This record gives sequence, C-alpha cells and structure tokens, in this order.
Amino acid sequence: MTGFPILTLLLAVPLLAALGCLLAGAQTARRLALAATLIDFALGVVLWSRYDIGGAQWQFTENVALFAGFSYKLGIDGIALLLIMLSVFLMPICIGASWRSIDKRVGEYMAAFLLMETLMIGVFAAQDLFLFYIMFEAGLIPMYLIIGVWGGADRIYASYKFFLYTLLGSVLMLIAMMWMVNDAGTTDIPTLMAYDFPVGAQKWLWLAFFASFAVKMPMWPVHTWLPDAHVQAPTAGSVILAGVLLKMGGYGFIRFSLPMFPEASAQFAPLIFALSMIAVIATSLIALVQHDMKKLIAYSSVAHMAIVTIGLFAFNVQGLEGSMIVMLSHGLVSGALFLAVGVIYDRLHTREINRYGGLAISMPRYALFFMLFTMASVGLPGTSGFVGEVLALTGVYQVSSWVAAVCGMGVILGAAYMLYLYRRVVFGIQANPDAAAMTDLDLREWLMMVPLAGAVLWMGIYPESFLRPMRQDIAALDARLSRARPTGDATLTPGKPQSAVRAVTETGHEQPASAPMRAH
Amino acid sequence: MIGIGHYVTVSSILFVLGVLGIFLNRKNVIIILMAIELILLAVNINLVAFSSYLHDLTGQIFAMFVLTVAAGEAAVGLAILVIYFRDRGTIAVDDVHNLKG
Amino acid sequence: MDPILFIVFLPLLAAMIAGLGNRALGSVAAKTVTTGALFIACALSWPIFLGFLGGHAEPHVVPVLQWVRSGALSFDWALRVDTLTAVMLVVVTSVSALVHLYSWGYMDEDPDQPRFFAYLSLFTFAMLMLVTADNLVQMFFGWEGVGLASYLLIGFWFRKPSASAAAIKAFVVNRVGDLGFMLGIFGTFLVFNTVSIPEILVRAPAMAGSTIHFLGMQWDTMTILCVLLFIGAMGKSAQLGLHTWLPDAMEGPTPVSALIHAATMVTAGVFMVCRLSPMFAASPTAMAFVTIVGACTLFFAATIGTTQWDIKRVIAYSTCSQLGYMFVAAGVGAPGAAMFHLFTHAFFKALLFLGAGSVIHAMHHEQDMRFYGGLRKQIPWTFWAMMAGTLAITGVGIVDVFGFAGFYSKDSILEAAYASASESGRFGFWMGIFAALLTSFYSWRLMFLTFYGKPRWAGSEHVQHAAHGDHHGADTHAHGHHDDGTAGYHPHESPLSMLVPLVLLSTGAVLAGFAFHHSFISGGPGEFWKGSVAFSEELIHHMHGVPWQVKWAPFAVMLTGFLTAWQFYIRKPETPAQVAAQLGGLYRFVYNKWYFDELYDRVFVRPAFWLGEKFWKLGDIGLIDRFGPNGAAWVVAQGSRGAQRFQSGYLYSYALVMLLGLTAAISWVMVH
Amino acid sequence: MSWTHSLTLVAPEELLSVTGLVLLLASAWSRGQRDARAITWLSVLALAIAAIIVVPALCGGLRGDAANAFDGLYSGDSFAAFAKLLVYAAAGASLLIAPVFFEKARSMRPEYPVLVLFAVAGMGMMVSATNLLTLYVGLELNSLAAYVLAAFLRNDQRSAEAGLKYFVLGALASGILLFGMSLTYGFAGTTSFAGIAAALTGDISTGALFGLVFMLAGLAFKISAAPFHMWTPDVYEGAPTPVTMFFASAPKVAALALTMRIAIVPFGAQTVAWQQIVIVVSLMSIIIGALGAIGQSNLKRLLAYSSINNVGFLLIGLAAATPAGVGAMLVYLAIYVAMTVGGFVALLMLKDVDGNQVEQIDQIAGLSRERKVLSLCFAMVMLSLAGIPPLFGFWGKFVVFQAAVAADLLPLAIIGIAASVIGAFYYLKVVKVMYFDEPAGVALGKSDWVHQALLLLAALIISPLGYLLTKWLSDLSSLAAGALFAGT
Amino acid sequence: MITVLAFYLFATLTVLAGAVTILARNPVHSVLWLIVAFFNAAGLMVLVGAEFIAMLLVIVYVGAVAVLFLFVVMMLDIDFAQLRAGFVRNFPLGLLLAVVLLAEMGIGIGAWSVGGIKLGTPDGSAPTGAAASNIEAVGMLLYSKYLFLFEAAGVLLLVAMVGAIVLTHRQRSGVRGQNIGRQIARRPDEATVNVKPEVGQGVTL
Repeated sequence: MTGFPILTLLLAVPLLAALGCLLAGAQTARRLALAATLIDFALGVVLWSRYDIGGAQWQFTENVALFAGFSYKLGIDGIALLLIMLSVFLMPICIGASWRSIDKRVGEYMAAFLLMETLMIGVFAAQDLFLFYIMFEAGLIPMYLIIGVWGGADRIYASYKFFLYTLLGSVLMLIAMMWMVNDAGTTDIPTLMAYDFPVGAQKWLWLAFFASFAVKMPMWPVHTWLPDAHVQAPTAGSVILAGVLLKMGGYGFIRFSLPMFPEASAQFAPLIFALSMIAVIATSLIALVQHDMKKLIAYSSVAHMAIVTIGLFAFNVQGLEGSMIVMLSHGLVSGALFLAVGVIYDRLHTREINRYGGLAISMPRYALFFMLFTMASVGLPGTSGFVGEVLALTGVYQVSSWVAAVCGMGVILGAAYMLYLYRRVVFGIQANPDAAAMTDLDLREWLMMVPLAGAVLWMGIYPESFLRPMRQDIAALDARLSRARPTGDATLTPGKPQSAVRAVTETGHEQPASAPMRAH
Repeated sequence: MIGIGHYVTVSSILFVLGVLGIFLNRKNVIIILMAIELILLAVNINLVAFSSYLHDLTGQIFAMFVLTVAAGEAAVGLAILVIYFRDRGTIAVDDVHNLKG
Repeated sequence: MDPILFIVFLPLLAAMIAGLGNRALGSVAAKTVTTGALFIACALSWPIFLGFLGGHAEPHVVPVLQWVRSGALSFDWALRVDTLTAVMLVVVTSVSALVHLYSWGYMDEDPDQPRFFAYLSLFTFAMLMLVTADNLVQMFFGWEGVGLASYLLIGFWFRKPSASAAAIKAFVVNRVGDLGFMLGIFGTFLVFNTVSIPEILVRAPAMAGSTIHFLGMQWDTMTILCVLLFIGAMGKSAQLGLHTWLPDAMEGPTPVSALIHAATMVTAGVFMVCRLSPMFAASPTAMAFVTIVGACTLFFAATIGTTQWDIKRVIAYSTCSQLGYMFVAAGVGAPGAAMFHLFTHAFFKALLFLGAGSVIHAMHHEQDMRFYGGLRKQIPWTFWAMMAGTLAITGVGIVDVFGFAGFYSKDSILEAAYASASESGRFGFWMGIFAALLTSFYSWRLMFLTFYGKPRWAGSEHVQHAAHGDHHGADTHAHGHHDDGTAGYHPHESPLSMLVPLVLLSTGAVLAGFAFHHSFISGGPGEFWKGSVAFSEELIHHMHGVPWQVKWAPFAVMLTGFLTAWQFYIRKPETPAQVAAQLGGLYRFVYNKWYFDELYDRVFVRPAFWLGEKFWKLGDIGLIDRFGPNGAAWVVAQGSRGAQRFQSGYLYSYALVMLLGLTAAISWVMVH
Repeated sequence: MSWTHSLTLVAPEELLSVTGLVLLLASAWSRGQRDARAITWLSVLALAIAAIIVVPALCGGLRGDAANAFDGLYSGDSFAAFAKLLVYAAAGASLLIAPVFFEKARSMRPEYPVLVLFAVAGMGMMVSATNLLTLYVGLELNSLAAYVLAAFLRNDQRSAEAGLKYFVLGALASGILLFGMSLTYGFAGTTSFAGIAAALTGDISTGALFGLVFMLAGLAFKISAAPFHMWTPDVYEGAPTPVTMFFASAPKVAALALTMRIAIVPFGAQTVAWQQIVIVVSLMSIIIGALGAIGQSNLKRLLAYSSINNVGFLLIGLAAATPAGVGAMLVYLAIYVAMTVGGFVALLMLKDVDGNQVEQIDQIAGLSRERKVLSLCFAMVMLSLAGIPPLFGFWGKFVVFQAAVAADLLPLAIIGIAASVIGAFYYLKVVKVMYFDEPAGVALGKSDWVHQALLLLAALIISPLGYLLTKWLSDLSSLAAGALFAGT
Repeated sequence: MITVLAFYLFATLTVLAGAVTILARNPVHSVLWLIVAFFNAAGLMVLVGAEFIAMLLVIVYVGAVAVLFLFVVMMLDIDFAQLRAGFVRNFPLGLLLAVVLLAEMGIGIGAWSVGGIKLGTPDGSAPTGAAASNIEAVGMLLYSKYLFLFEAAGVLLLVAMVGAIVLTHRQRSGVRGQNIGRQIARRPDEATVNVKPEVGQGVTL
C-alpha cells in the first residue's frame, strides 16, 4: 500500500452514506446523498489532479491480502481514472435528478444509488479479478431495485430482463476467471494482463468474457434488455445505466479481453465487427420509428456502443483511444439526454413523443441544452461525440473499410433519428396545452445541465485532458496487441508515381503547383 | 452345491419384490410397510449369507442391528399410519396426495 | 495577436453573447453586438485580402490550441491564412456583415431576433473555421459547424412543420456527403499518415499510381480518396444527387438563404476541392468525375430553374447550377476560375437573394411569382439592385471591354473547360453553354414576372391577409375599389438597413469581375495564388487562345435567353402555358424537379422507416425477444410446469422415480 | 484401543444422549408450556456445550488414529467436528424458534427438543462414522426421530401426510442404502471404511460397484438430490415449519458430510465410478430444483426446491473429488446453514395479526413497506441463495465452482452456473413481490426477540461482512477436508 | 444334498410368500404370508449356520413386528371392500424397471456366473471360529467391539418408543379418571345435604 488510501475512501464515503440514508428521513436522505456524492466528486478531482501522468502504470495501489489468492487490491491506470471520474461526476447529477421526482421510499432509493456508486467505482478500481467480479455483479442488485421499485408501469418485466440477462452473461465469465486463476496462479489483474494464456484456451475464455461484456455493452443481439430497462427506470436510473453501467462492458473488453487474450481477440474481431455493423444499422433504424423518447435514446445507445466495440477491436491506438472517448462522451451525452427527457417527464408524466411539441416556445433554455446534447449525440465536431467517433472510425478504417463505411452510416442515421426526435419534441407548434404550459428549467435542473454541457464541450474542444492520462496505458495495450494485430483490408499498394503524374500534367510543361504550401 | 450366488439371488428377488410392493400397491399403506420389511429381510439374508461365506461374524452383527432398526421402524411407521388414519379416515395410498406440485 | 484570431473568434463571441443572453439581452443589444463583430471582422479581412492581392502578404498559420493527439493521428486547432483563405475571408465576412445589417430590417418584427443573430454569427464563425483550416479534421469541424448553423437557421421558424422538416433534410443529406468526407479523411490518414493539409498536398503526387483496397475492390489511391472527399463536397455544395436539400432550405429566412445557401456555405465544397487541388491533380479520374458531376448539376438545376414559381426556389436552383460551373472549373484544372466564380457569385447571388428578400418583405411573405408583377415602380431600389444581380448572373458584358461580375468568371470557366481538351471538359463546356442559355432565360423570367407586367397579387393569401389587416387601420376608405390586381395593397420599399446592403452588393456585382479578374485568372495568377491552389499554367495559356466563337458563345446564348424570356413573359404572356402544355410530360418532369424527392422518398426515407419498423417489431420483438429472453422464459415456464406435474403427490410415483434413478445409475455402471 | 480415549471422542454424542434421557424423564413430570420451553432451552444449552466440546478437535485438525474410537467404528476427526458444529448450530436454531410456533399450534410438547437431541446425536454418529454399522445406526437414529418430527403436529393433516411420505420413502431409501451396504460388505469383506478402501482398489467387481451405487442412491435420498428428491417439497411443506427448518439444515449437513466421507474414504479409489453419477445428479438437482421452485406459491415449498437446488451446487464440489472440492463444500454448507436458518426464521416471522403463519408468496406482497428490516433480511437471504455477490451466498458457489474448474470439470461448471440463472429467477420473484408489488397488508404480526436476533445474526453472516469469515472458514474447511483425505 | 433341497425349498417359499404378501388383497393375509416368508428366511439362515440370527428373526419379526402389524390392521378397522384393487399408473414401466433391475443385479453381482462370486477377504477381526457357538461368538463381539453401537441401538429403540407414544398418545377429554385421594378424603357430611321440601315445591338438586 502506498500513501493515503484515497480509493478506499472513494468507496467508503458512498457506502457509509448509503447506510445512513437507509435510516434517515426523506429530506435528510436527499441531503446526505448529495453531500456524499459531492464529496466523492471532490475526491475524484483530487484523484485526477494527483494522478501522475506518465508515471507508474498503476497508481494509488492498495493491497490487503484477505486469504488464499484473494485480496482487496485496488489501483487505477489512466483508463480506470477516467471512468471513475465519469462515475463520480454523474452521481451528484443523478441525485439532483431524483430530488423531487422520487417521493416514496427516498432513503432506500438514495441508499441504492450510493451503493451503486461504490460498486461502480469498485469495478473500475479493482485490481483483483474476483474483487472485480463481485463489484461487477453486485451492481445488479441496486439497479434491479431501482428499476423495480421506482420504475414505470412495466417495471417488473424490465427489471427481470435486466437482471437475468446480465446475470447469465456474467456467470460464464466467472467460470472463465476461475480457469484463468487456476492456470496463471494469480488473481492479480496487472499480472494477468501480461500473462500469455495458451492460444487454444484463449478462444473459450474470450467467449466467456464476451458473453458478459456483450450483454453489458450491450451488443446486438443481446441488447433487448436495454430499451426495456431504460424506459422503465427512473430518470436517474437511466442516467447511471447509460452513463456508467454500459461502460463496464467496454471497460471489460479493454481490461480483460484484449490484453489477456490478444490472439483470440484478433480471431473474433470479425464477429465483433459483424455484430457491431448490424447493431449500428438496425438499432439506428429502430430508433427512427420509436414513439417513446427513452426507448429512442436507449436504442441510440446500442448504436453508439457498437462504435465502441469496433474501435476496441481495431487493434490500434486510434481505435482504442477513440473507443474510450466514445464511452466517456456517451456517458455524458446519453446521461444528459435521459436527464433532458426526465425534465419534461417530471412535468407531464409521459414519454410519448407526440404528447410534446413546440417546447422551444415555452422552454428556450431547455431547448438549447437539448440541442447541444442532441448534437453531441449526433457527433458534431466540437462536441465530445465527434472526437471519439472520428478516432474510433479512423482506427477501424485501418482494419476494414467496410466496417468503417457501414458504421459511418450510423452517422447519417444518428442525425436522422436524433433530429427527428428533436423536431417532434422541441419544434413545431404547441399542440398540447398541457405541454405548452410547462415551465422552463428551474435552478436545480439548470445546475444539472450546465456541468454536463460544459464537460461535453470541453471534451470536444480540448480532449487532450482526457487523452493524456490514458495515453501511456493505451500505448502499452497497443504494444501488447501488436503481435496479434490483423492486417487491414485497406492496405496500400505502391504504384509507379512518375507515370501517373505525367498523365495528369500531360497538358502542361510544368509540375502542377502541388508544390509546397508549407507556410510554417 | 449351494453357493453364495444362490443366496444373493434370493435376496435380490426379495429386494425387487419389496420395491415392487411399494409402488405397485394402491390399496393400503400397511402393505407398503410390509414391503419395506421384505426389503430388510432381503438385506438380512444377504448379510448373513455373506457373513457365513466370508467366515466373518460382522455380517451377523449387522443383521442384528438391521433387525433392531426394523422393529423400531415398524413401530414408528405404524404410529404415523395411525395418526394419519385418525386425521383422514383412510390409509388408501391413492388418497395420500394432498401435498403436491 | 494576429488579426485572424479576431476575425474568426469575434463572431463566436458575439454568437455566444447573443445566444446565451437571448431574450434577457434584448434584440437591439444582440443585433448590435453581432453585427458589430461582423463588421470588425470584415474590416480586418479586407486588408489581408488586399495584402495578398498586392503580393506582399505571406501565407502563415496561427496555432490556437492543441486538439487531438492519438498515436500517429494528430490535429490541432490552427488558423491558416493564405490567398485562398483570404479570398474566402472577404467573401464570408463581407456578405455576412451585410446580411447581418440587412436582417435588422428584414427580421424587424420577429420576436426571436437575438437567437437569429446568434445563429448567423455562429454560422460565420464555423465558416471561418472551415476556410482557415490547416487540417482536414478542422475543415470537417467547420464543415459540420456550418451544417449545424444551416440546420438551425433553416428551422428558425420552427413552428412551421415544413421549416423543421427542411432543416432535418438539409442536415441529413449533408451527412450523407459527410460520410464520404469522413471516409476520405480516414483514407487520407491511412495513406499519408497525417491529416495536415500541407503535408498531404506535398506527398500527394508521389502517391499517384498506387492502389488501395476499399470496400473489397482495388482502387487507384488518389482517385478513391478524391472521390470520397468530393462526395462531401457534393453534399455541401448541393451537387446532383445530394442537392435535394437546397431548394427546401429556402424555408429559412431569406437573409439566411443569401448568406448560407448562396454566398458562402454551399461554396464550401468548391473551396475544399480548390484547397485540395494538388490532390485532385494527382488523379485524372477524380478530376473527370468532378467535371462531369458539376456539368450535370449545372444543366439539371438550370432546367428546373426555368419552371419554378417560387422566387427563392428559382434562385436556389440557380445557385445549384452556378455551383456546377465552379466544379466544372475545378474539375478541368482551373481552380482559379472556380474561385473567381465563387467570389463573384457570392456578390451577385447574395444580392439576388437579398433583393428577393426585399421583394418578399414588400409582398408580406408572398413568394409565388405568379402573384407579383409590375413591382418596378413600387420598389425601385430593389428593382435596380435585382437588375444588377441579373446582369451579373447572366454574364452581360462585351469581351475585352467591360462586363458585369458573372461575365468574367463564367466565361473563364467555359474557356477553361473548352481549353482543357479532355472529354469531360468538352462535356462541361457544352453543358455550360446550354445552361448559360437557361440561366439567362430563368433570370430574366424572374425579373419580368416580378417587376414587369401588371400587378397580380390580389389572389395572394399573404397579401390579402396583410391588406385586410391594413383596412382595420387608417386606409379604410380604399375598401373594395381595386380591380387592378392590387387588391388595394401597395408594396412599400424596404427600410434603409436593407437597402444599404443591396447597394453595396450591387457595386460588387457590377465591379467585382472587372476589378479582380486579372489577379484571379488572366494575368499572373501564380503570384496571386502563391501555390495555395494547384493549376496548370498550360491551361491558362490555352484559355487565352480559344477561338473567338468560344469567347462569344456565352454572350450569344445570354442574348437568346433574354429574348426568349421577353417573348414569353412580356410580349406574349400566354406562351409559357402553351409551351408547357405542348411539352407535357417533359414539363412535368422538370417542374417536379426530376422527381428526385419522390425517388428518394421511395428509395431511402420510406424504406428506412419500414425497415426500422421491421427490425423493431420483427427483429427485436419478434425474433430476439421472442426466441431469446421470452423464449427462454417460456421454456423455463414449461419446464417448471412439467416439474410441478411430475411432483404428483403420489407415493408410488415418487418411488417409481427413485427406482428409475437407481436403475439408470446401475445401468450406467454396467455399461462402463 | 483405549475405552477412555474412545469415550472422550464420543463425548458430544454421550452428552446429547444423556441429556436427552434426562430431559425425557423430566418431561414426564412437566406440565404446560413453560416447562416445555425450559426443556427446550436446556436442550439448546446441551447443544452449545456439545459444540464447545468439538471445537478443539476441529481447530486441532484431529485426524487419523488420534481421532479413532472403538476400533475404527467412529472417528472424531476435524471433518466430523466441522459438520457437527454446523449441525448443532442448525439444530439449536430450530429449537430456539420452535416454542412460539408450537404454542400457537397448541402442541408444544417437551418431546420435541428431546427428539431433536436424539436426532442430533444420530447425526453426530453419521458424520463420525467410519464403519458401515455406525453409519447405519446413526442414520436410523436420526431418521426415526425425523419421521416423528415430521408428523409432530399430529392433528394437522398436512403434517401427518408429510410424516407418512417421509417415512415410506425414507424407509425405501434406507432399504436401498442397506442393500448397498450388504453388497459392499460382501465384496469388500469388511464394514470398516478403511478396510473397504483397502479392498476396493484397482478394477473391482461389478457387485462392489453395485454396492457403491445403491449406497449413493440411498444417501442421495437423505440429501434430497434429484432424482431422489421427490419427498422434499411435500415433506417440507407439510412438516411444522421449525421442523422444516431443521430438515433443511441439520440432517442435510449430516447426510452431505456422510456422503462426502463415503465417497472419499471407502470409495476414494473408485472416483471414476461415481464421479459421473454425482455430476449428473448434481445437474439434475440444480435444474429440477430451479424449475420446480418457479411455479410455487408456497414459500416453504419454494425453500424446499431451493434446498434441492443448493444440494446440486454442493455436489459439484463432490464431483471434483479433491480436497479443495470437499473444503468448498464445507464452506458452502456453512453458508448454506446460515442462509437456510435466516430464510426459515424470516418465514416464521411472517405472521398475520392473529399470529397465524403466513406461507403464501402473494400474502407478503409489498412487505418492504410494512416490515422494512424483515423484508430486507429476507431479500438478502434470497439474493444470497441465488448467489449474487456481494452477498455471502456467492462465496459458497464461488468456491465450489472454483474447485470444479480446478478439477477440470469445465462443462459441469458451465452448465451448473448457467442453470443458476434459472434459480435466480425465483429468488428474485420473492424480492420482487416484497419490494415491487402493492402491499397485501397480511403479514403484519410481530415477532419475539429470539427470532429477530437469529434473523439478524443470519443476515449479518450472509451480508458482505460475511466475507470477513472467509479466511477463517477456508482454513477450517481445509483442515477438515484434510482430515478426510488423510488416509488416502 | 439335503441342504441343497432344503435351500431350494426355503428359497422358493420365501420368494413366493414375499410375492403373495405384496399381492394379497386382504392385509391380514399379507401379514400372514409375511410371517411365512420370515420363517423360511430363518430357515435359509440356519442353513448357513447363523442359528442365532435365525431365531432372532423369528422372535422379533413373528413375535413382535408381525403381531404389531396384525394389531394395527385390526385396529384401524378398514373397510376392505372400499380399498381399490388394481394397479397404479405407469405399472408397465414400473414392472419393466423392476425386471431390468433384477436382471442387472443378477448379471452384475454375478449370481449366475460360472465361477461363483469372488468375495472380499475379511480382516479377521471377527472370525466365525469353531471355538465358540454362533450365539456365543455373536455375544462376545456385540458386547466388546460393538458395545458402542449396541448402546446406540438402545437409544434408537427408545426414540422409536418415544416417537410412537408422542404421536399416538392422546389425553382423552371427557374421560373421567379415578382420583383415589379425593375418593378417600370424602366424608358423608360433605356428600349429603338435608333438605325439607315444602309441599308441592319439590327439591332443587
């Protein structure tokens, strides 16, 4: 253990607050939860500022051996740092989003959320394989309760689907983990990341991990729990589900599948690509025809997550970094979009798109934020969505132009369904009097939106802040993957430049002014 | 000459008869108790025969314990049967199916 | 600090102030801030341009902020200033500043003015980012940024369903092109390992002749890259196939049409092709492709322009057509000519739009030319401005003496096309000539219908509505006495804030060609462009040597077009209907814009929704859920029911199952 | 062989038997419920003392000759001690919660604790048995008491039917077991485990294999593993709830420990012969337990199926046939006892305002709003049974699967863990009913402090805090498992 | 030779009696046939030299268990006419299974194998010596090595007894027990009352 156990503190604060919330009354619980999440956010900021970029790969490590081969081992690299930051950033906003909309069993609700926060941070900070698994899996319980107790009309089905789907995925991973530990003799994730499993076994291990992460991501065709879960979950539940829980799948790929089974990953990359391409096209088209706002955004999440997977399996730095940025960006943007839906849901209590319209008239501030997040979701340059998407697609283009082209179609379709949504909700005339009577953002909602908007723009304009901490880790991963890197289909075949140039300039006696525009 | 095989055969047949007695019977639970006694008898024959052919007395000791237990089982079984009859007024096997599913 | 920083970021700042302040700020403050910022930017731009014109300015790059570093891929926020940029700078800032000013009057009654001005300034910022881009990704930023602004401005009157629909269409269709652009960027990065424009351009010629795999096929590297990038340009510049959004974009306020959909944004494609001209030069195939697409567009758009009734749509198709000219120029290897036409076109097309806006303003938002007529006396300033614009676009001028702006630029394009001596160039030339005829026809048709003849606005709902409103005012005595087609409504000339831009732009439309053609094309373009575009000196040389027939052909067809229009709409106004009836199907085909919208609706839009519905109902719900989770649940439920039935409660069943298990185990042991 | 030594080793059984006899005498003079209560408490005290007696054997890792009593009839080794501790704990809990239940049913009698004590003594013999004879006598001592306990509410039709079914099928099972023992005796020539192990090495005759199979079948009945599980739901439902709790915990532990000993010690050399059978039985138990539970509306029945399901998981550890596997099973058993006790105590605490037991699932709808702590604990038990981390139930499954994976039983592990998802479904159903549904307003009755304390204790163990015990548990279980493998 | 004949006689009768036991419609007959089976089984045991067990079998089973059965059968007073005859569902399957099991046992255990069965070798801790009679040898063993189990078996029987009593013993309400103390303590002056009824009124008792 080195230094102050800040990671443990990060885990402990929400956990203790959760216990407190269980016992406290409604208003106290709200305040306590907000305070705890804010403290955690502050701790996160401290973590980020103290993180030594370019220093040791694993920092803030803590290690308490518990018993045979199993230990309470925490530590983060840049990748984990960013995802932890995402979690602690979104949590206060989630609490804020639930401030008024949750009025029954508030203490339990807040406790569930705080527990969720502990587990999320735990997932990203765990350096012990089984500690990771426990955190990963335990997240199901609070989310199950959040959807089931505080969810919408059809919450039971959705909560079951969420729980069992994800459980089935992850139990297979557990078996694979056991095999790995058995084979490698350690549960230490950093060690395992450098351990070379037999290529034959990698295939099965990879598939087992895939089962878990693909469900969590979610990838087509195991995505169908997501729309249901999102639609039924309360606003903050959706935010955290889309914002952080889905990222656990991507984190899993980046932390386990890729470095631990490079050969198998290369072998299965076509599978990932195929599923992702289908996902991008199919779910985007599905999003186009949705009548339910949350469902639409949920389907868009599936499409975005497909970009993450293709980027990850592009086996190059751009793809990996792009995927990470897409994950972070999607965490912010889809969270913000769900929040935006929640804002009007709180007022009108329907997610039916057709019940709204013309909100720009009565809610201009809301319309502005919604527009920003819509554009970020669409991947407009200058917002976070663009940086990730362009990097991921650049990465994957080097492997397969087909994948890049097909997933690029998602860019078009994404614009179509998001703008179609925006048009139906915000534009047009105020057909429904009750929708017209809605008030604009109040201070609380404004305070939730502004940080998100700021973060989205920050990540879009100066992504270096986010790229820098993970650069070294991505490079290490890239180096590890290099031995299995597949050859791209877009390889360049050198030709005979001279003859071709002559062909261009046969009408001229001088080389075209291709020349030097070096202005520096 | 009579070998151990003969005894084992007899005991096997008795065992199977006992088992058959349990699930072929739909008349009366008492018969089932008797079928159980048949099974225990089969075991006893086995044990005694083995004991004799092995020249080892353990089997006979074992058989004694089996006898003891059989007596106890009969007592407890019949007691349960009696209270069942008191409650239900029947001991037909077909009627014993209120707990199911 | 470099002035370019102010030029680019002042509009952004202004947009943020106006946009975030919105209603709280008040419209006057918002207008002042944005317009002021734009005029400052404009004032700073002209010296840069003049510097390059005078030949004493040097290209340079102003770094702003690091953007992305990811492995070998790195690109930053940086502002590049060279001749090409300088040309665009003046075009953008000037037109934008004038449009801002114009909007004071045009949007005077709109409650959402701060938002409108914020959007306008935001657009300007994005456009400036585009033209100053030093790398492809920043160009893409500007590219999408102007798309966003365009989307917002088209949908500015969001209460109108058609406006928001048009906005989405513009964005999505542009996105199709952007996909090509993005793939082009990816491919470029793959090939050159950089996205920095100067580096790419330096290394492009060396790549000629190499091949690359793309979508399973082997392509010539530079061809595929250029074609992909050009697809982006097609989207933004509304070239054939991806043009459908432009006419619909006229749903936006007219100043927007002038700024975005005429003068600046739509020319971004041309700018891009010129900026990357050394790349294109490395691929004759791509060049031919550009030429042919441009030629087809200019012809196709011109035909439609002759039949439309909406004044803005006519100008919109005209824009589309003119953009085609520019691409022809770029495609035949004369980016200078393309840029020159871009430059002049910015003035006269903005003028035309603003003039049309003035007309519309006068006619209470009536846009159908069938309800105009005889306006020349009612709104003389507008009339004369429009006249200047029309003279410019139709290319009126005498060779070697004087011509309006379009005369120089369009003629040079046609000459270049002719001189390029390639098949595609020849095709471009003939299409260009024919389209010039049509241009002249529809431009004069517009003029005649609008400003000549007798007033016809009595039938217009907009005007009636306005007139009715007037009757409740002071002018009640005039009620019911007007059978002259005016319905008692007398259009008024626009306010000064609208007329000043008209006048200034008229000046440009008249003089821009004459003043700058020397620098841009004819004399010593090498010194002017300083390598910021690639062109062939040879071609310039050939252009001077084209036969006199070629030089005079545009003039001839312009005259023909003018006379035909005069015949049709002044002398014998019944002719058009007769001709239309005679042409029948052809007329309907052209009038319905070659049925592109219907085609796309059938081929893309409806199938997309249909597919979405199917993927959802049949795929997700019908297959995945049904056979996945729900299927598993069903199986489990069946199993559970079976298990419960199994648990029958009968003693003998239980004993039987035990026996079964025992026998099975025994059998298993026996077998092994 | 020293009698003193032997008698010291069997001290727990002596203590329990003598206490049973004394309390039986006392019960002859007892009047009313207060006396019955006192006898119950004294029985618990006896169990506690017995537990203290076995602790040194466990912690000392007693094994081999030092643990041998009565010339190889009985072994007081640490394995037996581990199992006995669990048995005593489970039995003690079943005794503690009994008075309230039986008083409500007006049938609290002092014979109940006495019979439990005798049954526990029998279980002690079972887990310590190193000879077929000891095994048999211990098993029957336990079984006879159990038959009576199942029918203890003699005026209740369900209880009587449960007793009858349990008796008939139990007798059949012990007949099968006995037949197997007779065959084993014949083909090994001895009844001592060590002797059998020595005799049955290498290729053995089919007859001996039959003996093995018959014995395993008989034991499968006792641990209610499929397909010998059929009695379980009916008996669990019919028997008085404290008895059900007792059945689900103590005898199960004893029978499983016995099964482990049988499989590992006398038949340790024949692992290949029984491994496949255990695997199949294990998977069948998991699946049938899960499927059966799904459709249930009675909580006791649901818990019965859950116990079948859990036995399936336990047997995965046995299938591994390694010290790790056995240790894992012991860990699982310890957690299982805590979960079972917690579950049944919570169930017993579900009473309507008149104090009648609530057993139907739909009657506890919305319980979380009326009885927060109770439903939280019950939900924890359910999720823990489902093996969802971070609850302690996960750890049990975890170690078992880890052992299976380490023994290269991957297909078993994969199918088993996938089937656990089916199981999660019905555990979730209980949570769902308590938390998501509208309150039914039935289970409003209050409980006494004994129940509450027991429930809280169980909840504490299965909460993530239980992981603090893991080190301790794994040390002890590996000691115990080591004792089992000492001879081989 | 006689032993062979005797074996077959006893064996056949045992099996037949067992079969009739489970097939007889009248439970009383079943019990009686069961007794027959036990007698013959005892005979079989005598043949292999286990006289003590054989005697025990007769005494315990015939003397105690079978009588208990008879007693219960009589006590329950079941209307035999109502007891349904016939066989249960899945009878063919059950029969088949039983036959298969029997066949497998026969083949597996090797009852019919040519060379007889190869039994295990005892460890010699409990030899059937010629030195002592069967009963003596059993006794020696039972009270030394198996003393612990012997005691445990005692507890087992106690449990059976307690169980049977707990289950079946009822305190009948309404039954008047005799309280000798009260009977003896009763005095005439407490028991009798002198009244003088008025005419036409009668006495209230």
